[in-house]
Amino acid sequence: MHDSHDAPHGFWTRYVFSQDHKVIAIQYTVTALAVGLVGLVLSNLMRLQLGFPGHFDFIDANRYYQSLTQHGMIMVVYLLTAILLGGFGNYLIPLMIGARDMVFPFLNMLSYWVYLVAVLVLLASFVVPGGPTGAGWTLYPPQSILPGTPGADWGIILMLVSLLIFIVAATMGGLNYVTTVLQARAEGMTLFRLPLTVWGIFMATILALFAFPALFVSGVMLLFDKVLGTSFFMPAIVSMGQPLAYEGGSPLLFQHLFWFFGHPEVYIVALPAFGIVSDLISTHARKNIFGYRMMVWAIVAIGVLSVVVWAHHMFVSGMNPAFGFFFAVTTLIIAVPTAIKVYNWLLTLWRGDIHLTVPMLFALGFISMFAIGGLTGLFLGNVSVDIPLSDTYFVVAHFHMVMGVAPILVIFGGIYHWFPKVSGRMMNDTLGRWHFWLTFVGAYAIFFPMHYLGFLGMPRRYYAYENYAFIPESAHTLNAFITVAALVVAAAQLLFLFNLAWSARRGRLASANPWGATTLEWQTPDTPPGHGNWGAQVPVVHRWAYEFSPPGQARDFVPQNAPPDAPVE
Amino acid sequence: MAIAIVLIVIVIAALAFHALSPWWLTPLASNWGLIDDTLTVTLLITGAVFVAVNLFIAVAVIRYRHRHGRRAAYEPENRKLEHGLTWLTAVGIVAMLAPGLVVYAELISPPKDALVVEVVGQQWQWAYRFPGEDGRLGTSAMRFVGADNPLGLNPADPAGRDDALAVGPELHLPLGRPVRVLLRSKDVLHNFFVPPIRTRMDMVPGMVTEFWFTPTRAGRFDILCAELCGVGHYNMRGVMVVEPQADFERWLAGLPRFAAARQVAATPPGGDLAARGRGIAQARGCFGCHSVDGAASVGPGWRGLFGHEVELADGSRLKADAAYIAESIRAPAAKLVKGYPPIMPPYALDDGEVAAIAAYIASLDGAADGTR
Amino acid sequence: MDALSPSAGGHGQQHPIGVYLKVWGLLFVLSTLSYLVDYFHVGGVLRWALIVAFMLAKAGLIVAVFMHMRWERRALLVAVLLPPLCLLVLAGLMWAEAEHTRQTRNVYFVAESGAAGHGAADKADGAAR
Amino acid sequence: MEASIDLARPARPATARVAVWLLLGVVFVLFVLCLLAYAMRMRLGDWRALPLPWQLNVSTAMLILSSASLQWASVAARRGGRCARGALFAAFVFAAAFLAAQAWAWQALVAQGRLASANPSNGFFFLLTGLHALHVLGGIVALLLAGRRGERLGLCALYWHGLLAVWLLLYATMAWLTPAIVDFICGVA
Ligand code: HEA
Ligand code: HEA
Ligand code: HEC
Ligand code: CUA
Ligand SMILES: [Cu+2]
Repeated sequence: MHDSHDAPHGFWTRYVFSQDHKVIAIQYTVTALAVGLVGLVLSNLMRLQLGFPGHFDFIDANRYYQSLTQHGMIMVVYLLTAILLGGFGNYLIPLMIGARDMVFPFLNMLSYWVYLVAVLVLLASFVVPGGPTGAGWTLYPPQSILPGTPGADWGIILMLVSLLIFIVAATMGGLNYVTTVLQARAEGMTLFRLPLTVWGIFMATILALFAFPALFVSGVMLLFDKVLGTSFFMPAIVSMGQPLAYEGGSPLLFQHLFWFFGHPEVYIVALPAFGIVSDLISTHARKNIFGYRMMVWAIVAIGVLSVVVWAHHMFVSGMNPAFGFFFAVTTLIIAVPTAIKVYNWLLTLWRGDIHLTVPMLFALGFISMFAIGGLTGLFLGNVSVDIPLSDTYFVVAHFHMVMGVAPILVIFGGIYHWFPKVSGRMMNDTLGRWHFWLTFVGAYAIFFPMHYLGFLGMPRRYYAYENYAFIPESAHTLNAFITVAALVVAAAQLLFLFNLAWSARRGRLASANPWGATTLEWQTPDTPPGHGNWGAQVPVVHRWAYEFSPPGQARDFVPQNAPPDAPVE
Repeated sequence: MAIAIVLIVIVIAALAFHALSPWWLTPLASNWGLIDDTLTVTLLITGAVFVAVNLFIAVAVIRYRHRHGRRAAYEPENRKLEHGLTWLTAVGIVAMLAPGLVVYAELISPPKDALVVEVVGQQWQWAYRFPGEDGRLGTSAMRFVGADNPLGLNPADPAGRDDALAVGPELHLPLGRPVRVLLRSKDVLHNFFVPPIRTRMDMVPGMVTEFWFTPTRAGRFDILCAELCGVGHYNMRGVMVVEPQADFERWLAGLPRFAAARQVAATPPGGDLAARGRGIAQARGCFGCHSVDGAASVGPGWRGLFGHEVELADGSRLKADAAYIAESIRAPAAKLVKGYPPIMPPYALDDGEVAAIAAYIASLDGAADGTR
Repeated sequence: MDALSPSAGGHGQQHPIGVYLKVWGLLFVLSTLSYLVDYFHVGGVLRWALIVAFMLAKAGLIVAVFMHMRWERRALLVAVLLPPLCLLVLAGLMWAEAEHTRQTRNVYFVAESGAAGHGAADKADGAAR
Repeated sequence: MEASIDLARPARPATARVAVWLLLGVVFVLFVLCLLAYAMRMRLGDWRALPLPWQLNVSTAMLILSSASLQWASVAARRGGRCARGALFAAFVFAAAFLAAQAWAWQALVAQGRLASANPSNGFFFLLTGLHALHVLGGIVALLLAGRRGERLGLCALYWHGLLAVWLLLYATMAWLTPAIVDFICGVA
């Protein structure tokens, strides 16, 4: 909205209130990782209680449920959504499509600061009387706004307000990303030459724009119910022996609205990861991505279908039972485009020239994690199999494999991959490998056994499992094992943090294109790219993003902007 | 290279874990073997894909890892292959989905002759209701809930007068007879979950949900609440006792009927004060957090409280007299008991009610009455 | 050079069969959806609105893909047209859901106390069923 | 894109138009979702139609006038005409009058004791009008920032027309939608 947008000079305009998409991306990433760290600590608090019940008396039932809720919400919304769209999206979209910046830089900056406010409001809920809400990240009413749930007064209000603010931020960012992709592509950059990273983020952003309003509506209505005493979601209730003044509302309405947002949300975090991992695999296997068009259509199909599967989270919610058929069918249909993506990643590896760099390790780890997590999704999508498994640790295992770990691995892989471009330095390889192995193997150790606790019937969201006859002693031992693994994995993240901090100052200097990648962001005149990204001339694109190892070329890659008549020597 | 080995090890470890793990579905206790079969079909298909995907990565890494002079093939797409894989996946999906849907169709159509039982949830306890001789359950509404009518039955509905009420954790069911379970909640979402019977459903305030099954094995089974319902969620326990028809009928016959129970509970104040206190505590949901057998649950147990010393969170001690109990009820946050969170909501009870509860708590001492 | 072809190499104009398959799959889904309109006994204006919408979507897909309309437009079309369509699905389902909830209330609950608001608790005519 | 780094160029008008259309799409989805919830909630038995305060007619007229003035202002500004300033001013005044009339309607309802909690239809009234008023308020801020350049006013006008359409939809729903109509549409007898 500003008229002039010259290269800024002062410290404040350059590093704090910057309108440069690269700076904003870093701000988003750092903030998201910082709250992510809070989420990680909370998960370990939960694990301590679950693995060694009663040994840590500062984790009482209240704190447990508060940790659970904040852990889930932070990870899904404030970490993953923010880092993938606000961080990776912001950094990569303009660079990858050959633009000088987002089309609305000021809006972009605003988006970050509003996001920061959302984070601060969220964190503020930790210090208000009663603490943060402990209603579970799904915030189901009536429970979320009634006594008997921790944080039912201040906590829930701040939670909802923070979400509403977050949605405003996400919408500002989203409008920007979509418009930028549509309007600011460099000459020759057709939609079907976009790198899959951009496709993934683009589709995820469209989904976000149309799914977040559902959360907004349910959030505002829930606030009304809490603060003004309306009965949108609240039927007549006797709470703790007290009859309340509510009447006639339907808790199921909230669940429908929530999941109408919630399911697309899980793909909002999955699609960018799909895109990024495609680029990592192709680049580090030195081979073009297999079936590019199929990959694009799969992204579009997943995006579209993901809006009509939401009630698979509600198979045992008491909704109209006839819906089960519809949603089971649509849910399993989604597996087909997803499967196509997995096949194409695998086939990209085949007959490749696989460099087992750190980003590639994370990408391979992602495929393995995502496959198992997606496959367990098929149990849950198949109505009748979901019924015994719903709300057990099987579900917890499913979504951690597919969402908790898989996209996180991609984020790590992406950071190792793009760090040289962002900072001009390489990250330390040895530390990176240790980080990968501990995280990957550790995550298997944490979440694979959880499936079996789920088969056994152990319900999720339980503070303690004492004196249940059907739970054998061995299950408690297993829980202790899982806790130890979780602590180790959490500690391993310190390697990553150290590596980040150390490499940013001391890392080996990177060349402009250390991985030999084809996409535009590696072809900038400066590393890190300067203000305006491209120096005097924006690039002109001549080919798709995956021209690796073409026959008859000396080098094993051709950048997208290399002129066709002058092959790179 | 290491990644290939690790992936192979993971596959082997996963298969070994599956084969050797002592953790698996609880032994089936209902007619829903079909669900287990569908699960097995799904497990076989997905298991095969899991193994295939990981081994494929391993093989690809071993065969095509970078070596000096290697160059990748250039292969943008291969229609036949993509075509074939898509179909293969579709076949796999149909193989899982088809049986699943067939089973589901059965799951949602209860047999006509099923025994009807209503389960009522409230934070954090269970109650049950069986139809009386007329075979019909009476209607209900939350506005009828009171000390003498904990389930909120409609006093004017003749169908409800003979309904048998079981307020408390225990539910008995006859062996081998289909049961249609109607679910209702007084406050928040709950979920009636007995792992060995496989099927279950949420309990939603403001509506009635249902599911059905036939118990096929006698015994005592844990009833769990599997929908987050507040701090006491993990402690919302019940017991389902499956027994031969005759035993069940004996148990059922011993249950109070709605109309009669109302008469008894409506003893006017000035009758047995402690009994009135118990009724109030029941209706107000105190037992969700306070046990009366001395065990600690969400809140401190009530047995052995009255007249004894209580240690407060700030380290001070005091003697629990009627005034303390009154304060604990009306302003629970004023004096916190050590080791408990400040979660108890304040209750605006009148003096008579508070006195009744105090009398009831006092009566718990010394096991004089043997409540519960 | 053909701007639509992803690679610089001489792949010409052919669209990979995969796209056709994909679209074929979508068409199949749309047909299923129209079928479901009947299955859920959606009726009245909504029924025809939905059926026509699905029909149009199918026709659009066929024109766009099998008749080689420009690829880029199509991608956008899909992205822009489908959300409203999904909202329609949501609308239909929500209505069915409200109906379901209301049914259970009518069968098992005493009618709400009506216009008088709460408090007037004793308008309990069991005849509500 | 020649020699100088042309970052100074503001987003092209076409680009900004795409963004405004997208924004309107999001706003539309938001309100349609509200109306879906409205229709579903209406079904649940305890619904009593809220007699809409007559002030809404005033506010509707104001919004229409505001929208028209803004359109006029944008066209005039693009042509370089002089009446742009007056029309712009009128648009502001009418928009403010719209908000005032909405507030008046609220006040009238509150005075009658028809609070949000009295019935879900009241709750929805406050929810829908409130959310819509927030959007108008946002528009006013944008208009303040837009200055008097033609293409920017054009964007604001587009947004205004969108909000007007949304308002008419909301008003029509609140005034005329009954369970019977939805039943008819959905064919449930
Ligand atoms: C990134 C996030 C993400 C992703 C991608 C998915 C993907 C899928 N999810 Fe998951 N899911 C969550 C995040 C995610 N989910 C979360 C957070 C929850 C819990 C929320 C809560 O309650 O707190 C959840 C819960 C959840 C439920 C509800 C369970 C319950 O509460 O009872 C269901 C039920 O249908 C489900 C299904 C699926 C399915 C079918 C997929 C599919 O898209 C998966 C498709 C992938 C594959 C199938 C694997 C790859 C394919 C192959 C290797 C090809 C071979 C395959 C065959 C031959 C079949 N998920
Ligand atoms: C992205 C999402 C995400 C992630 C990463 C995690 C990570 C972890 N989660 Fe989380 N979890 C959820 C999303 C996630 N979770 C959700 C949505 C719920 C449901 C909440 C609810 O029911 O309401 C849940 C619930 C949940 C439970 C269920 C509790 C219950 O039902 O009672 C448990 C129990 O063990 C658990 C454990 C863990 C552990 C041990 C980790 C980790 O420790 C795993 C190992 C660690 C990593 C793989 C690295 C992660 C890295 C980061 C987070 C980046 C941090 C930043 C830097 C390093 C700078 N989680
Ligand atoms: C949400 C759970 C909850 C409910 C419901 C609840 N309480 Fe409590 N109660 C607690 C907790 C936790 C404590 C201990 C902390 C404190 O003192 O506030 C407690 C403490 C008490 C004490 C003091 C006990 C002692 O050992 O010193 C009394 C008396 C009491 N409650 C009575 C009641 C009565 C009567 C009701 C119902 C009308 C009730 N409670 C309902 C959780 C609950
Ligand atoms: Cu009741 Cu959980
Ligand atoms: Cu889902």
